[in-house]
Amino acid sequence: MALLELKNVNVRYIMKDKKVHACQHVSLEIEEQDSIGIVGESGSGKSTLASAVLRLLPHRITQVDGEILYNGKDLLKLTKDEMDALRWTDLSIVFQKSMSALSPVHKVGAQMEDVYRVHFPNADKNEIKQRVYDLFKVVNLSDRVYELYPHELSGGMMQRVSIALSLLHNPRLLVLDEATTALDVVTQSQILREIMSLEQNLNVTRIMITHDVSVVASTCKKIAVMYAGRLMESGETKDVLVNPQHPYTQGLLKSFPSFKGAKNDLRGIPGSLPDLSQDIPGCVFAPRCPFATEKCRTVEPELKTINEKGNWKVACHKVGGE
Amino acid sequence: MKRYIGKRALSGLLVVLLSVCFNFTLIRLAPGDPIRIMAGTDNPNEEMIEALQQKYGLDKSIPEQFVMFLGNVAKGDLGYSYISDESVIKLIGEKIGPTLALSLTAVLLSVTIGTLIGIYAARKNGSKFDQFVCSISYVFDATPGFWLGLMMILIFASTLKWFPTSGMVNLRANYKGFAYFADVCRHLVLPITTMVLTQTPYYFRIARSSVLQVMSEDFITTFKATGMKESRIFNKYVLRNAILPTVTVLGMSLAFLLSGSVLIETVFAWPGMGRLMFSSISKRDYPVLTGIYLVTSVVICIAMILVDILYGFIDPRIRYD
Amino acid sequence: PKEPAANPENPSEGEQTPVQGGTYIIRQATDPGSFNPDAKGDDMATYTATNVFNRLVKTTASTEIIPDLAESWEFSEDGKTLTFHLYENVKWHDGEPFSSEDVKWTLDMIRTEGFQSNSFKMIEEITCPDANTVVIQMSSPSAAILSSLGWLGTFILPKHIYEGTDWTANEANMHPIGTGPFKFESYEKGQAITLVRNDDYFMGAPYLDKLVITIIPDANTAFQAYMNGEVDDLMLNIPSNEIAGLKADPDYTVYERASNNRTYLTFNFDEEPFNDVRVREAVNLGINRQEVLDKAAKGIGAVPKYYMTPVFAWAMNDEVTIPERDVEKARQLLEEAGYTADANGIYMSVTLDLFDSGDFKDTATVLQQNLKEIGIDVKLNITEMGTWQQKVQVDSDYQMAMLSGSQGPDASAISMRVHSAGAFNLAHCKNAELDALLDEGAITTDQAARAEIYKQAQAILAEELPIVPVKEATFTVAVRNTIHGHPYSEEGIHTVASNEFSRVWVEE
Amino acid sequence: MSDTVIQVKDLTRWYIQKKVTKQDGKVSKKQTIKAVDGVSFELKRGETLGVIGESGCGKSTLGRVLIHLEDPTAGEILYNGVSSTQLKKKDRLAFCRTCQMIFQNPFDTFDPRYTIEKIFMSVLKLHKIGANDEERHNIMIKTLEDAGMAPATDYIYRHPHELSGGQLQRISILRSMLLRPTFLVADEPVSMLDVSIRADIINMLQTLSKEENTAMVFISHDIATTRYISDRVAVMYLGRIVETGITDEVLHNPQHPYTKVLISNCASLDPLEKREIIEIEGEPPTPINTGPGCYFAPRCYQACEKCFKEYPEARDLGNGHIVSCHFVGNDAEK
Amino acid sequence: MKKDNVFQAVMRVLKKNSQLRMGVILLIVLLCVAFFAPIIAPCDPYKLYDALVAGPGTPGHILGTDGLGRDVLSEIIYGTRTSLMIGVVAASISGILGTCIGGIAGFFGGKIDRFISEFMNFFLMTPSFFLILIIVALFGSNIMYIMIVIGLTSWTGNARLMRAQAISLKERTFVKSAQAMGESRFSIMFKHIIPNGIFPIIAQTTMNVSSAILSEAGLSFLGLGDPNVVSWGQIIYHGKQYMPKGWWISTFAGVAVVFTVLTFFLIGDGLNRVLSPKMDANN
Ligand SMILES: Nc1ncnc2c1ncn2[C@@H]1O[C@H](COP(=O)(O)OP(=O)(O)OP(=O)(O)O)[C@@H](O)[C@H]1O
Ligand SMILES: Nc1ncnc2c1ncn2[C@@H]1O[C@H](COP(=O)(O)OP(=O)(O)OP(=O)(O)O)[C@@H](O)[C@H]1O
Ligand SMILES: [Mg+2]
Ligand SMILES: [Mg+2]
Repeated sequence: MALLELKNVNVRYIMKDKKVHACQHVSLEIEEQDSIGIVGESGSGKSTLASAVLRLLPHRITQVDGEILYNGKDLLKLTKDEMDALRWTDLSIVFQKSMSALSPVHKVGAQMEDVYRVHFPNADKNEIKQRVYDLFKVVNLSDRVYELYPHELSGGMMQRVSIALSLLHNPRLLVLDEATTALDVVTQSQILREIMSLEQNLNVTRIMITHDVSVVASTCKKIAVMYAGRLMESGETKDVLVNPQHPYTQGLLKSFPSFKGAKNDLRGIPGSLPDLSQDIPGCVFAPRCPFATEKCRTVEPELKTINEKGNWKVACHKVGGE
Repeated sequence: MKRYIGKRALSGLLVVLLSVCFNFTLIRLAPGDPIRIMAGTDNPNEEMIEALQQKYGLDKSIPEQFVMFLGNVAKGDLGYSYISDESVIKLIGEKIGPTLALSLTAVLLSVTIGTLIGIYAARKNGSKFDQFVCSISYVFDATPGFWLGLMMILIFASTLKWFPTSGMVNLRANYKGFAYFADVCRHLVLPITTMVLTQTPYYFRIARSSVLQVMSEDFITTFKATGMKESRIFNKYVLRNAILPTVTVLGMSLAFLLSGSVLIETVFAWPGMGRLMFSSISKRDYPVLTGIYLVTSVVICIAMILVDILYGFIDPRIRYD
Repeated sequence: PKEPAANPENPSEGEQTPVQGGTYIIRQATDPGSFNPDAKGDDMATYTATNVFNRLVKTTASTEIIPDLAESWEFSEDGKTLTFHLYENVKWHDGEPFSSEDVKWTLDMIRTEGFQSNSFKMIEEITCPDANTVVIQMSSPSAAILSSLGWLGTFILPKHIYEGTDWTANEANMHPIGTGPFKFESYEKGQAITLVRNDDYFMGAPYLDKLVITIIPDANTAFQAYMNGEVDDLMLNIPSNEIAGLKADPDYTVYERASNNRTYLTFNFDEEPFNDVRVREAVNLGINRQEVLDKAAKGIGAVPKYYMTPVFAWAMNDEVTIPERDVEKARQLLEEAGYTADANGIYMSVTLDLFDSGDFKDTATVLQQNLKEIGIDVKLNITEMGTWQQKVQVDSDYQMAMLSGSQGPDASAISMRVHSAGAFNLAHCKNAELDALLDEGAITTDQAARAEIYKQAQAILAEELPIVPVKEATFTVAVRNTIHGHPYSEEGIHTVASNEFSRVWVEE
Repeated sequence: MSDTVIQVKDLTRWYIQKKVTKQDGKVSKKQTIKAVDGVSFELKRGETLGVIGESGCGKSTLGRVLIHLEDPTAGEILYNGVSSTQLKKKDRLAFCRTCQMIFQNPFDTFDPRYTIEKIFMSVLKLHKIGANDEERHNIMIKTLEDAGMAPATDYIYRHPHELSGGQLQRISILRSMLLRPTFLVADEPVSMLDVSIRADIINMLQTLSKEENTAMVFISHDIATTRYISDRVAVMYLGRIVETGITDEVLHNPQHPYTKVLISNCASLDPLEKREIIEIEGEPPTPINTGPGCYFAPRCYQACEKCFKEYPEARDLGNGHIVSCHFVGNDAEK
Repeated sequence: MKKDNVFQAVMRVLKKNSQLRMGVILLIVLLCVAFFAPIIAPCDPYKLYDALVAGPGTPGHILGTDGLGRDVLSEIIYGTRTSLMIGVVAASISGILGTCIGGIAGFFGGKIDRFISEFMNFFLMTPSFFLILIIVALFGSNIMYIMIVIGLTSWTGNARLMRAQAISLKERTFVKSAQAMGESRFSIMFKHIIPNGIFPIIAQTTMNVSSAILSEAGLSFLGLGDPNVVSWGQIIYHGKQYMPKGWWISTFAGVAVVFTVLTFFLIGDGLNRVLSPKMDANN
């Protein structure tokens, strides 16, 4: 059984004068010990999806439907207390804006201690400290960070603190929402390596949200490509990136200049993301798609499985034959 | 830290000096002559006026007077009132108590009440209670204190006769000890209520909006994601962060404690600094005016430094150098 | 005043026996500066001074001069020597005996350093033949000396405390020691001055245990306190608009006493447009004095009839009285003076300088409307008293000013305001004829001759118009019926000084 | 020589910072941040220099100093042999026409209250291009439409927030190119943009600069992009250029240990590729109180004693490939 | 077409923000009252009628008359002009002064900034109502003085806001880009810094209108109002002496003050909310 299974998840932001369909009909399976990278342009609904899984969206202005099965339980149907019990021990997350991820007027250690006590209220102070020190070692931070305030750390250090924090209770599912995007190459690859080695030791499943395909290529087993709130293509990295099926994935990969080899012509995808508050008939990518046909503009393509293993799925009329 | 305080105090001193100099000159440039006012309009004796002017040093140029004044201040002497020939320090000292009893109590009450309601309203953001308190706070914020005071007297003293109209003690009763204290408290009810009603909205708004502001910060999402109870997030993290703006404005209002309540003191015949100043204006009692001004400026300066230090304790991002 | 007998619960007043004891609370607006009543003019020390100290003679609420420390007095034939015979057994509050030396010392101080020193320029020497006699030697006869001695700034101070010290800085200034009916007990700034009964008072101890002078700056608040019984007496500061109500209230008695205080306008003779007598005359004709009385003063006071205060009835000139209002004539005068009206019928715009005191602002507002009707657009410039003084009196930088003042204590006081050498001649009026008359009036002691002089003076005043009277004041005091012996009451008016509470008692 | 558009000699930019909270929480007084610390290079007409390096190494500062948005602390910049300081003093506007800059954040490059039309017109007016408003208007339309933004009237009446990042960045580039600068600095012009539109912007930048023969300094995090656009690259570390040369030579045959680290850490699009990553320790440092030795020494995997003592001289390995490392060059120690 | 857009934008904002909407409606009412005062007012506010202290409902005097027989309703209607003028002029003085001084300090920075900051400190430490009181009491209660003095003592808040704005704006790319385009410092200051940083100051200035009106009312209440114009503060001051019996004089004028101050308050607060969308999204 998949660890996390999304079935037809829709997320809508309800505003006074309009509704934004940030995610539509997203279905995705994540196995235990998987690492999946979700890529897509800015505004394509990646963060929204992650927040929906963790039920972190402000409920007054959002509307989530579909099923989010975690170990077979629908997270959307859990009571608040049941959900709270799962948080951080099972599901944890690291955000991009790590500088503001902790309260500026409390010490880092104290906050971590507090988070630790959420699930182990009677934990001993020294025990917690030891645990935090261990984690600091993992993310290559020195022990003194425990006694510092967030503003006394650099961006990179805070990012590591966030990661350490997310690992506090050995979560089974770890979501990294652009957690390394702001870091420079060297630091980014340093941290990613650390996380990957942790994963093997601790049995963590990772969802990684980014718009840098190359990062996914080097660190994730699977990839899911999102566009305008919809899943375009998902499958194993080595399949999808080597032989992309969806025109959007193809276009995306062509936009990256390569580091090795000949300097190929770079080509972008003309046009821009559609307005998500409008209903779009047919395929959302059709207006920018070079191969779009009349059908594409009227009928919305289903997500179709295209390999035997059953884990490579594409939502395009062009793919998988009529 | 010590160095910082020293530096702040020094620059504060400079500003106070400048401010007092400005005030000193301004008062003396204004038309009107204190000695003539003392001498009366009817039949002033010119020789006597001259003698008095000499006595108080008013025949000297303003810079000279200022230097003399500073010399005396350095010796801890703020001069003597032209009118009563009493030491200005003593005059001010007598008024500080009642002023503080009124304004400090009022400020502390308004801060407490305003902040508590503000926090509660922010938690219940959008609720009926929130909407109700918000509208009420607008109205009281817009109400001039002196007018509200008049209305209070009209309703609670003149009509209902629940409280005395004015003053600080019941002069007939001659209370001692606790009874005296209780009597002062009774007299304080109306003026303090007036001040609290007009000041609370200010703190209310600040508390409410800063709580809302903090609740939208990213770190709150982090804590929510860890499964921490909302009440704990609120009590431990939101409050500490949200209290910062309140501390700032509290500092400002503490600073204006001594001067802020002229109007209320007038309405309720409260024997405070504001009135001392007002009556000193009409009598052109320069030393008293300048003295009040100096004391107020120094108090403001100290209050601001204190707030800065307090701020440093609450907010580690502030570091002094 | 009502008939007290008409009140069944309040049987005939005269037959009641005074009640001993009680605290009596009167109100004043601001803090006194010092309790040395002679060194500096300070109205706020008046209540305290009058009840703690004594003068040689005192002035009652009806401007009668009656004995105080001096049991009796007489002028010499030539009018240049005045001899006072003092009461015996007078004691200072600290127990020291009082003597004529105290009087001599105080008067010597007053005529040199006191704020009233100008009034005593004619004194040459003061001698004390014995402990109970004081002789004042003057350079010329003075009609006004008695009134001046019974006025303010002439309280007799204890020589044994003040002698040899700076009398403006003596500690006793904050803890006065007098000979009067009440002893000073305490002074809480901004709150109250407390006086207690002087059991050894030489005229007999007062009835009250305590006299408290409470300080309430705001007149309205004070009135509220008064109506609530927190204050017993507002003296002259009852808001004029409340008097009608109090008169109708059976629980209160209202006393109205003629006053020598009047409100008047004065003009700057040195500058346009009031250097032209026709413009002054137009203003005189333009004022609706009845409206001022009705609206600004709520009917408290009187419409002025003469150019001098009618308190000195013996000196009134019935031939030169203030004319009735005449808008047409006023406008005509302005035309004659060479002014032309604009589209709104306005000839000129002038500024009226005044300070804020009593009903001044209301009065000025009425005047503003009156004068608009004759084509003078008046801008009011209300300033602080000190600023006003500087602008009007010292710098003479004004066009028209409004003020009020006591025209006493003697008819001769008019010279101060209109004599070319008068200290308070704001108009800078220079009329030799007038000067001569006033000089003569000051030294003439014969009443009939003086009356003639002042009648002539009035005729000149009516022509020159340095002063345009606006309103005569009345002293109006209201107290609860249970209060007896008030200085403004029938009993008090002939027996105590105008602010003295030694005979006051309160029914239980 | 006549080809050389810009010569930079020992360009230095220091910031004096009043108080600095160091990482251990201690506060130290007055420190000098050596953001750019002695950078020299030359650029020929139409040549593009890519500048790469870690965050905080002074790339943006270099860019700002090059066009005098900030004045250098020391060193000089010669445009066509004339000192930039003099040029600027003589005629500020003419100087601005010589060198231009493209900024990182297209969403913030334009005053949000102005329409695109107003933005263009005010630049044209300022530099007195075009005789009258009508002519200027035509210039603007033509420029936009030539760059593929047709019809221009669709865009020019809009406010910046009504346009996408890609469109804004194009407009920003076009506006700069209107002045026909001989030198252009592009500071991470595409890093804020979506991947799918980056390519177009880069292509446009390249085309325009080749057309106008503009020398360009292209600053970027992204080594692959830099490689795509630039003729030469310079690798910066703590305010200094540690290695420079022909693009492919430097990127495929890095000599400086830092360059090696940087390149080995660069992820590739190919999931199957096996990478050999050189790991280094320590934090990205701040350019405060740099010691006497090689700035990279504390993190360098092959640092020796000498590296801590003196800063290595720049050595030319031929073909313009210059490296500052004790281990590189003729007298390299083993 | 552009005009229409502005109008629509305004309407959209008003629709969204209830405070602002309420405030704008009230303001329109106030402006109408001030503008059409001669038409609306039943009487000449300066005319002294014979009925003194006549209660509300007296024929011809809906809100009664004051102690001198003036029609209270007419006085209040005309007083709108005075209060609005004082509020707007004083707030504008402080707004303009604050914007310029704060803008210069923030944008030019360095020594200029340090000097101006000290100068602002000096004003900040000045008990301003004290100062206003002293100046008006000593130099005369002329409406011009009052407006100028209130304006001159209240600009520091604006200056601090503008300084912060300028400091953050000058780091913005569009300012750098204008610099790179060759615009001069002053032109940048007036074309980019001030117009883009002015919004919080506009909100603050609206609030300042409120406090200026309150300050004037307070001064009038101490008897320091300009006697040549009707103002609400003076009506309250005047009515105070008729208090329990003639309660309508002070009461209605006070209500007018509350109403007006509330108006500007709502607008200022509404603007603040509109301009900091983060808080709005949360609500
Ligand atoms: N609180 C919100 N209210 C309304 N709309 C929102 C909200 N948050 C996000 N959206 C909209 O939902 C869509 C998806 O946003 P989301 O943040 O999930 O995108 P993303 O893929 O994470 O983008 P990025 O790469 O920029 O982080 C966007 O169109 C965005 O405008
Ligand atoms: N105005 C300034 N005052 C003080 N220090 C500054 C200033 N500008 C830059 N610095 C410092 O100079 C160093 C270089 O900054 P710069 O912005 O040039 O780096 P960068 O290479 O562009 O980094 P990034 O890749 O993050 O854009 C940094 O340490 C920075 O903190
Ligand atoms: Mg996101
Ligand atoms: Mg940069």
